[in-house]
Amino acid sequence: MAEQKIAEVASFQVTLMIRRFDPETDSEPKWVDYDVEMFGTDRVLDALHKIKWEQDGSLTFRRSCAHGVCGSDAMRINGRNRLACKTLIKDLDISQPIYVEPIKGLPVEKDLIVDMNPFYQAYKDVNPFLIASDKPEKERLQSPEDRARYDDTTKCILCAACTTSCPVFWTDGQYFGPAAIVNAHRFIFDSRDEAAQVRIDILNDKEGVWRCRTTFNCTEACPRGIEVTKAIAEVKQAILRGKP
Amino acid sequence: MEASLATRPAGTLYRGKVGMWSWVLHRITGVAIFFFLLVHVLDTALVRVSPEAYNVVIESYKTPIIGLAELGLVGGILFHGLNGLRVIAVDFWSKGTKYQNLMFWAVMAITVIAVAGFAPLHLARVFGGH
Amino acid sequence: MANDNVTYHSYDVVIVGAGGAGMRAAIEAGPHAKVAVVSKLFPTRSHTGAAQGGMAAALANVEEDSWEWHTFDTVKGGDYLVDQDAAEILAKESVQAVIDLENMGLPFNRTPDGKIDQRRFGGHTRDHGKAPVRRSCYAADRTGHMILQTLYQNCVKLGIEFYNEFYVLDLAMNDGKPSAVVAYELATGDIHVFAAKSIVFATGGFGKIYKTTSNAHTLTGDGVGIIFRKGLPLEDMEFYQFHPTGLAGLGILLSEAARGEGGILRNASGERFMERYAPTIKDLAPRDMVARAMANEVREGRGGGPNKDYVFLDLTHLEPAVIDAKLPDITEFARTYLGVEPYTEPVPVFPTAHYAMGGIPTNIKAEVLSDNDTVVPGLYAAGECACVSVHGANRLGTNSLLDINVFGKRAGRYAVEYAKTAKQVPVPENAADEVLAMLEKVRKAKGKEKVAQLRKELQETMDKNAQVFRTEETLNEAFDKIQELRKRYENISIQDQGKRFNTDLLEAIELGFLLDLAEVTVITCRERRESRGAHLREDFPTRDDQKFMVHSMAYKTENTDKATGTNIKLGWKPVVITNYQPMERKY
Amino acid sequence: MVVIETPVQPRSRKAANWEKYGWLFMRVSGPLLVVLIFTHLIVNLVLGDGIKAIDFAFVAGKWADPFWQVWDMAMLWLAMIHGTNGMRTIVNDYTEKERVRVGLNYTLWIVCALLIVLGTLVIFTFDPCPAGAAAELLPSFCPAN
Ligand SMILES: Cc1cc2nc3c(=O)[nH]c(=O)nc-3n(C[C@H](O)[C@H](O)[C@H](O)COP(=O)(O)OP(=O)(O)OC[C@H]3O[C@@H](n4cnc5c(N)ncnc54)[C@H](O)[C@@H]3O)c2cc1C
Ligand code: HEM
Ligand code: SF4
Ligand code: F3S
Ligand code: FES
Repeated sequence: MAEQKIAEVASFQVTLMIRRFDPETDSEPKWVDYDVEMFGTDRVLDALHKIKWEQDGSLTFRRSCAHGVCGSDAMRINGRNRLACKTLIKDLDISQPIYVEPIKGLPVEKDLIVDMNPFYQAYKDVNPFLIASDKPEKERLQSPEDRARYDDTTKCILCAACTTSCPVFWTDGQYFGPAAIVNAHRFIFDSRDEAAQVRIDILNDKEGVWRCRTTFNCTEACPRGIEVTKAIAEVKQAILRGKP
Repeated sequence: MEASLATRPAGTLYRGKVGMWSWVLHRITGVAIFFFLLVHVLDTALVRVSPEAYNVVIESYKTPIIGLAELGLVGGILFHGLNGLRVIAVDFWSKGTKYQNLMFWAVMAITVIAVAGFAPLHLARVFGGH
Repeated sequence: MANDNVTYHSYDVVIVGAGGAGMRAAIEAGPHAKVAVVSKLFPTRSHTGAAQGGMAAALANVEEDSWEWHTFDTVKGGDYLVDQDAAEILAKESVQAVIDLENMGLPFNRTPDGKIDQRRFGGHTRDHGKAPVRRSCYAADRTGHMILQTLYQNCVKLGIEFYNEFYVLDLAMNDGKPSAVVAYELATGDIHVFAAKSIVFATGGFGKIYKTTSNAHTLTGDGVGIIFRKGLPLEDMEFYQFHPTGLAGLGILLSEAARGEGGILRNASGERFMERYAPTIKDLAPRDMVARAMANEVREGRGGGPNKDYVFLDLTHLEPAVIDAKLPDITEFARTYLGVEPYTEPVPVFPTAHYAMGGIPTNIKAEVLSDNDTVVPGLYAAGECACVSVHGANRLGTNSLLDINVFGKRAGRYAVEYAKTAKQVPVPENAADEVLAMLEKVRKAKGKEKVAQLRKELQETMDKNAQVFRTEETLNEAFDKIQELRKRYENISIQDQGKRFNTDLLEAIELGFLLDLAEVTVITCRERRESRGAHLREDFPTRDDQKFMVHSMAYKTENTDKATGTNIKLGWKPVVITNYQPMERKY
Repeated sequence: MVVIETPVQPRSRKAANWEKYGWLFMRVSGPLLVVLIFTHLIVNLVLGDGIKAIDFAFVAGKWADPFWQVWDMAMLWLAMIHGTNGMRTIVNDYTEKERVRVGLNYTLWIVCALLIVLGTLVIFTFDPCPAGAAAELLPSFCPAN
């Protein structure tokens, strides 16, 4: 079985349309197209590398791990937020050009690179760290059930795919955004944490959870498969209850 | 965030799935209903002016063009109301997020069936003359 | 100071690198001094986040265990090239290191009674090799991710200052003492000089000297390269670990936890071949042995696939629920990248370049050494870039996440201690000049060679000639190729002439470091004429304790060294032995 | 282990905000509106002669019954507040200048209040049989008939 699959790799021609912007020369972003020869196991990141390494060295994007765990290369691929390193070319319709753009709603710095600072700020604003006053000798105990309660939201890699897929975030960039809420969820529902109240207060804000319109773009975009909208709903309920 | 506005590329339309499009529709229908409601309260208030005044205005609701628009409005209200229930389910029911997709299609199906059932009845009355 | 785009900063402690080691140091140092962390990546994008399997500590939460056994396993796993004083510290402080992380909020998997759960991992045994032991503390198969996130969260809590997407390219020394690091700010193209009393290097590994690797694109060994260029030695560079289970053809890692949870390696005929190579602990033998066994199966024609060039990791006998609970990420990798369903199909795997045992030599206080025992005051190194050496000739799985925590913490503590009493070494007037010149040279170069092409050729020759099996001949071939590439490197050019986010320029600079480190690796491999741990010389297939029970120390020299025929001089450093005398390694 | 005593301070809270209540109101009023409006639509547009039958007499006939008076008032209040609050959300989303936002929101709530007052007055001060009106326009129970 497996042998077959790897043998079948054939090469094909694809066109990438990349939204490019060089702050030093351009006043407006523009679409530029590139043709590249790719293989079935290649990912969009490989195509970008191929362009950068063989055709145009000035093409700029972030990347590091190349297998979907570092969160560097969220971008808009064919109109949806994806990690370039997790998007296989063969899963896209290659009879059409593949459209690649920066994620939406954050200031574009150059080509596919955006200024992530507003995103990180929202993250920092929810107190994304354990707050506990006890000083245990050994580990704090936590039952597997309590541990499971927040497992999903510990998977976040801060790639911003969710926040920049959110139509509410696009409107004015002031909304905390799903990623910040996911990271608050991770602590609100951690039985060891004592400051759920503080985070509940923070997210019960004009720009907090109530701005979410349950559009599910975040859930659909999350490369870690986190049920983001569900996490947001759980935080909303925690706020209504006044406790986790 | 001034800088963002200056350098934000127009780009392609985001290809969200039913969650996003249902919200777009919900918003559009919400606004439409709101403006209709403003008008509707005012026209109904004419009953305080005189029966004649009210009847004159209400006659125009029975003209073909407005009659058709009413059909759209009823469809809009149906969608908005049912989708509103879907949104509420997502917010309060622990399985809501899991079934949101299915619920969306249920909303659509009920809306379409209801409008399809209502349309012949209503249009017959509107076009049927007095 | 010719350039007005140079900004000067002053700190007590500057930490280069925001991976696990760097941030652990920052948390230790942060509350007691003015600390900055300078990193070429946003902290949570560091490669510590890719680590999957777990972190070793003899907590004895699920079965009897002791730090002595752990020390022994580490020493034996490292084929006795481990400095045993350091290994003792690693094993002893492991318990506190795990507790620290838990207390900081790390969501470890739990036992039914709420304690940190532990699982098996290669080479970790009870009672000096009797049977596998559950020693690895884990958070599903994203332990590294959780460590990195937890450490970053605590840095946010403490308000640690970060300079992210700043590439450190030089260390400014004054009279043999470190005074500052010089960094290139990616966003603007400006140069920053960070003066500090103590400087900690925590820049991670350099897997990108190989083509097939589990390492990130950004792991180009800049920190190790900078130290080497300063004339300071690098230790044990011939020991590079190949992890047995990389996704075939891609190198993406499938954690050893897969075997810890019961996964089995099979060759094309379905045979559990590890039974032949390590009868007692089979698939859970240390990595060097498993990688070698796999390479051997393939070489002898028992590999699978159209080119018979890989073996299989079989998880099909595990419950899907177990896979989902304990190995969700790596099974997802197999699905995404190879289209293989691990519930029902065996996954094609082959060894992938994974971990540098060698690096910047330090003592147990994480102080960098300028020769076998002289300390460079105020200079520290920790994590994968450093060589303490606790991993010797072959690192045990889960010992690296432990290393970054134990020695990261030590680096932070001793760096602060030093900064409290030391004076700032004056920053040389021309501190930034070398970096400015280097950048200008690359930017202006008008040659014909492409950086990507050279890097590809380098990685291919390293994969072909300096991978699991090595001989004098293959190493010479690699060496000649590197010399050729060095010449061609003089003739490169880059396309991006801009200042902002010029990654084209940086890739060229990174290639320079890769070439340096590949060369050191090949030279040290060539000079170590024995087989030990991860270093397998087919022309010298046995361990030679008589001659080579020593660490190699490679120095960059001005003139060609007679013994190596290159600008690299080799010295040797004795191994610290406390309790465990070298024995033959059998599992 | 370093002990971290003082976490980063939470953001200073702005004046009490009503977002939570607004959000809850949308969700409480929604299901009520479904009942109210859907019934309203069925009674007015589906049953009997539907829209054809709607005229002064029809409305007057309904409002002679306190049940429908209360029904329509509830619908009016809930729909107006629900709709206005929804519009406020939309305005908040799409306006960039603070002054425009505040201006539009004032307008919305003033319009809302006016229409609620107007509508309520109409429902309760309504006389189904105004003196001097043509008898054929009035409901059958009027003395004029
Ligand atoms: C796929 C994978 C799985 C692994 N699994 C395990 C496991 O289960 N258990 C285990 O114990 N070990 C594991 N390891 C090994 C372990 O994860 C690493 O050795 C360890 O995380 C290294 O940490 P570090 O802090 O030294 O470096 P890194 O986390 O790599 O961090 C390096 C930092 O240095 C910065 N940096 C580099 N160069 C520069 C520069 N020039 N200027 C400024 N900053 C710079 C980077 O930005 C980064 O922040 C695994 C490794 C890999 C690749
Ligand atoms: C029929 C019953 C109705 C139900 C169940 C309902 C439900 C809802 C719900 C739950 C919301 C919140 C959506 C969200 O937070 O994402 C909402 C929003 C809204 N509703 Fe209704 N509603 C109904 C009728 C109306 C009416 C009659 C109007 C007009 C007067 C209206 C106008 C709006 C508007 C403008 C919004 C804001 C939309 C947005 O923010 O995108 N709704 N509705
Ligand atoms: S929640 Fe998912 S999409 Fe959002 S930042 Fe985290 S990993 Fe990325
Ligand atoms: S995309 Fe936005 S609207 Fe809510 S469900 Fe996700 S945060
Ligand atoms: S490169 Fe790390 S997530 Fe894609």
